[in-house]
Amino acid sequence: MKLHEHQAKGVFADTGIPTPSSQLASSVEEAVDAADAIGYPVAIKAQVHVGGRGKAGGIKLAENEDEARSAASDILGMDLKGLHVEDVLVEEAVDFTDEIYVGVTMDRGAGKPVVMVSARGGVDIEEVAAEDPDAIVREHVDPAFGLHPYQARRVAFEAGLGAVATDVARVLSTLYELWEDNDATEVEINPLMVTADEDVVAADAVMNVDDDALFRHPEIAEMESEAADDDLEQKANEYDFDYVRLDGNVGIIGNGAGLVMTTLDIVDYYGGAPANFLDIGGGAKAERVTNALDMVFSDENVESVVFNIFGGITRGDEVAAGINEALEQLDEIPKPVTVRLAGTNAEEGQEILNTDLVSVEETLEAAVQHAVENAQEADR
Amino acid sequence: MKLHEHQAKGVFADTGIPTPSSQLASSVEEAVDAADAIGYPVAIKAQVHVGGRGKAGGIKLAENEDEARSAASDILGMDLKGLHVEDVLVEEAVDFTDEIYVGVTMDRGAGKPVVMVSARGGVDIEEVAAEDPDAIVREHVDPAFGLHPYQARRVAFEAGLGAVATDVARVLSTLYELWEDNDATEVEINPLMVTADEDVVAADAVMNVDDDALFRHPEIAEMESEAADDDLEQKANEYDFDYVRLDGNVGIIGNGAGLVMTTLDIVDYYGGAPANFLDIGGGAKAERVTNALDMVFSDENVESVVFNIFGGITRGDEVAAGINEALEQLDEIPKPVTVRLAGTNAEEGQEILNTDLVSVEETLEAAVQHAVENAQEADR
Amino acid sequence: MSVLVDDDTRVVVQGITGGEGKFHTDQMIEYGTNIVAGAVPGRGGEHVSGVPVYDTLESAVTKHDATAVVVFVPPAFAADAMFEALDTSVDLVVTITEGVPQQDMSRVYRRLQETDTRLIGPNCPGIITPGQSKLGILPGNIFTEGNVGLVSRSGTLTYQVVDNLTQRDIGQSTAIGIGGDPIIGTDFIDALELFDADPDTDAIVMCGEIGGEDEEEAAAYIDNNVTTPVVGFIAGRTAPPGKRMGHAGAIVSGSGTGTAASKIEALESADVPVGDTPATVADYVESRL
Amino acid sequence: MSVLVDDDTRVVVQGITGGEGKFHTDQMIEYGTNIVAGAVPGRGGEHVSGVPVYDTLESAVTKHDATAVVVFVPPAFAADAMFEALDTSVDLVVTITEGVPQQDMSRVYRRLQETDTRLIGPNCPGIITPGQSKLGILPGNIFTEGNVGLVSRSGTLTYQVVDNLTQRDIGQSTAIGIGGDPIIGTDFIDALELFDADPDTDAIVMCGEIGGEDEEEAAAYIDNNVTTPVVGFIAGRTAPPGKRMGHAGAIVSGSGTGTAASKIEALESADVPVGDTPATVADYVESRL
Repeated sequence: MKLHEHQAKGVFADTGIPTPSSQLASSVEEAVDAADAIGYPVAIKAQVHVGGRGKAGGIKLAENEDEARSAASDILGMDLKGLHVEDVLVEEAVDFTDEIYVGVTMDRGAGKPVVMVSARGGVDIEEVAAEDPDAIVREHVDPAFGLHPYQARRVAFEAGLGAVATDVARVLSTLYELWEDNDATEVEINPLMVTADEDVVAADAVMNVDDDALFRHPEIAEMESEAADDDLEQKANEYDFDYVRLDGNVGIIGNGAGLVMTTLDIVDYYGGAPANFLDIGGGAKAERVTNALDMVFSDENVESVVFNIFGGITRGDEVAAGINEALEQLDEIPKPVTVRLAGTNAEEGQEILNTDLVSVEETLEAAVQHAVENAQEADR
Repeated sequence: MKLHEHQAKGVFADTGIPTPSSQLASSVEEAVDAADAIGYPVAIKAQVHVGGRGKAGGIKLAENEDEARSAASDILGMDLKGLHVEDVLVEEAVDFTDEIYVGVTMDRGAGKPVVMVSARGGVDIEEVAAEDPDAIVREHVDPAFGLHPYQARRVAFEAGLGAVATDVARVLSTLYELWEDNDATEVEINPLMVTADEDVVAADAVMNVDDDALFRHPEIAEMESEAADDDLEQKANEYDFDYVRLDGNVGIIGNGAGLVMTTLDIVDYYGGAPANFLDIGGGAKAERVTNALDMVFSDENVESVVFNIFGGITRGDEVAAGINEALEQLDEIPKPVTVRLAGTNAEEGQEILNTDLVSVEETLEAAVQHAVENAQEADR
Repeated sequence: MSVLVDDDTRVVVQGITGGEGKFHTDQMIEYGTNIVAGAVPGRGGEHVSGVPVYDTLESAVTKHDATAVVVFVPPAFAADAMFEALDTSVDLVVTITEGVPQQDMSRVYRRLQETDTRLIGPNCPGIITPGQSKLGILPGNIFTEGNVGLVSRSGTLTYQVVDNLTQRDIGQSTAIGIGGDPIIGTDFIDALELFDADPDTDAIVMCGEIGGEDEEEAAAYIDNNVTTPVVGFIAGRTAPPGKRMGHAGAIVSGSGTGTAASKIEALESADVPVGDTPATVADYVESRL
Repeated sequence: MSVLVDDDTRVVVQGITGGEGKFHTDQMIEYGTNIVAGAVPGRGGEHVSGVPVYDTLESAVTKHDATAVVVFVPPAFAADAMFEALDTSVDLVVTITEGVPQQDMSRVYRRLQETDTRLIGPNCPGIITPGQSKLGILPGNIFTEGNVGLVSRSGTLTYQVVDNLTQRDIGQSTAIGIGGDPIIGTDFIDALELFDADPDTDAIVMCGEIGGEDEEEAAAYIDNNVTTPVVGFIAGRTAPPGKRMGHAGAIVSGSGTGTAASKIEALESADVPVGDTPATVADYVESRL
């Protein structure tokens, strides 16, 4: 789960990491009031989860009230890489001499956390990594002991930070604790600004929390609905589905992450465009099937649906019954549905399926091809 | 640093370990009021650091106000194994069916913590350890990972606790966290009572905190003066001396723990009785010497003092100057002082020493013998 | 004839009294797996599916000379269960549980490195040696004895590929679901090494997916070490960056590492053919046997 | 002619800019110790006592091929300093710092077991090979070259015993102060093993004290393994139970373990004579050379 900048900054500030004064605003007037209260100059920043907000026009500086009003008007309601901006963060603009990058993430290959510092902050760190990998100093953390202070200092000194190295090391240590205490998968400050007085200030804040650990962080889980970028993703959270929205028109429902991904790939392989990833998981019964159909039918882009189930624990007859039940409740089937059942009780399922409501195919390939054809027909 | 029962119970209760209702009282009236408020029966318990308080008459049960008054009168002000009782803890008396022992300590040989559970709680656990070692189930904790829940369960089940094993395991896990969070060297609940409803309640609480870690536990350090059993030990805390009071009459001052212990031993070897252990530490200058003399002269049992310094970092001439300075301030030397200086600048020191005020000896053995003779003379 | 599990594998089920634990214990026993005991705190002395239950895993393992543990406990307690299993020094631990917090798993992985135990999973369907033993939730009926080793990050995708193989009468020596999490006990290289050393495995199918660099590393390993023919499949060609595709580990990073394209390229440059569909994978396998 | 340190030992001082660090660096250099660098965060580029200071210990050790580190940092930071030292993989770390919290030390000790580094201390005076090198705060002038190995939990007691030996013209091969804390890196057995293997050590003096069971274990080790004559001394015969006698480790438990009597008995039953006074120790040594 990705926190918004303002949420992450709240968490960071609570641990004592210096952050600029800021206020969240969801209307132009609120933004102007916030800017007046904070004092000019301010930065007005769109609160959506996209990289490169600045370049895309999602961050503007304002020297006075007029500029604040105009910046807030521009940003609020704008479409930023497909996401609607509903809130802006109005923030004290910090005068800085240097911009540093600090971050903590999990090195999955090594199975342990890694902390990173670079003197080249303020720009996309992935670009720095690509151009000049040595500009990012990394250090693995032993998860049994946590980040030792000497390690934090070592990366800071090796990154060539000089006089501010020990301060940056302290921020990094705090950031690591925060990463650990909140079950984060990634935390990042970019830029960590260095002021003329050699103070450090977190001018941005990124924090992603492990979805699987939200159960022990109710205060963060509560932020979740607020953080969802999309109504359908929000709905998927409620239904407890693994769901990812894409921009195609073939709705896809399946069981098991790998099989669903494969179904998406095969839709693409046969010239179609997947509208979503939706995994109903193992052992799904009627209600989950109904919910899954609700999800894909709620996506206005969807023109055709393919259901691909390979039963292990999941039983084909139960899925078939669920599909029948869900569709029989509807006055009209909104979009054509193609079903492929294999594995446990697949034959029983195929017998049950109401072929007035769905098309049935034997193989993955045939089912996908049929669903793609349906979508293409609708497009014509 | 040893916490009093009531202090330790406060810490335990804050972590959610169930403890009986209780109130501290320092007068009979306070004790009776507390008992009335808590409801009878109550236990009235002397708050001093001695083992076997119960057997020694430091714990009494009271069924009603009269009994409470009489118990509090008996206990408050009593002398318990040499310690004066200034406070009692008035506590709800718990009806129990079983008494369990749970504890955490450092296994110094293994360099790691060890947790312990026994079904034979409520008695001196050292006696159980001596009689029937298998009745105490132990498990080492890996300090890199802390106590795993399965380990807590394992000791509880292996101790044969049956139905309450998982509850006891939870208490033990909490106790371990508390041990770790407070830099304890030892925590113990004996007995952990099991009620007829199979609830568990901590009827006693022992907690010793690492003196060397008090700097990061200011809230516990604050309890320290309250917890000191003895005015002289309190004074030693203020002067920052390693000091232990004993019951002999030869006051001992030296530098370095091993050498001071050896001086005590040699006092005993020559038929004397050491009054104290006092280590002035390395590199001591005049002020510490003055303070050290103040300590031993403040002990009314002391009849003779021996100063044994082997200079490494500590310089004999500085110690000698400190001794002169301290004694010259006094109108009268309260007790005879024998000084032995060796090591760094020992000869210079011996030359400086004011032999009108102190006797000087060349060897450890001679200095101790002389001090013991002085004490024996005073005794006659 | 197989790797890691066979008729001699003696299994304790951790969490045997839970819904999933009980259901799959029955399934495993029915398949022929030698389930010797279960462990659930507070349930010691009971019997489930005909096997005795113990309060502690240690008692269960010790009293029944178990060699393997299958973990079916809920995610919040799974790390503790794995630490407990590692503490018994069994040869093999298979963790089915999905949703183990990543940092918990990082600590388990750290501990794992200090032991001689092999861990499969978490978030995996388990391991099966057809006709002998299965540890996990794989549907036994779709597998047949044979000479193809299969290793996969995904459960249902494995079933799909097995189905395609079966249609061509190709059986499996052992199939290992290594799990879809970012941190797992056994990775592709471990499995490839085992299969390559197994005289009864004549071809290997390796089903990867987006996220991480395991497949790239496996490709390098194959190039340098593996003599048995390997056929690949990579799921997630159409996955957008930054989104978790069901599996916690199936995520293409913002910087473009972990993509299907990178993995396919790595495998192909190690002379591993990568199928566009599961059916193509089966074709490639058939042609290599 | 010595154990652990000699003329070739190349030393970095951690905390070289502090009062104690600087003072003893000068003393060590004066004694002839090969101090090659210091390390203090934020002080990189400076020089102290003629040696360069680095921001990180790793730079100091790497750039000067150091083989040993002496730790002089305050107790609150000592554990971190030791972790840092262990991370550089030097052969020897000597921690002088007194007052390291016990739980910090327990974690350092856990890490130490995973390394090939030897740690001496904490809360120790250090180690000296007379005429060659001293690492720590031992007063060099009282030691003389010779053939007696000395190992002790106490600093000033060591000086006292050395003084008694010197009065009899008996010199030392190496003297090791292992420290007075409950958890220490090098214990009696480690030191005995080193001295017993050293051809130039002809007798060993072992000064123990109350608390713990190191002396008892050492006695058993001597009985079974050590051929060099050993003479013992135990401080704290008059210590009451439950009181910490200066050293964090010098405490007789309430149950009566860790007493001087138990240690003396153990040593004597391993045929190790135990002196009543330091002078008697010197007598015993003299008679055994």
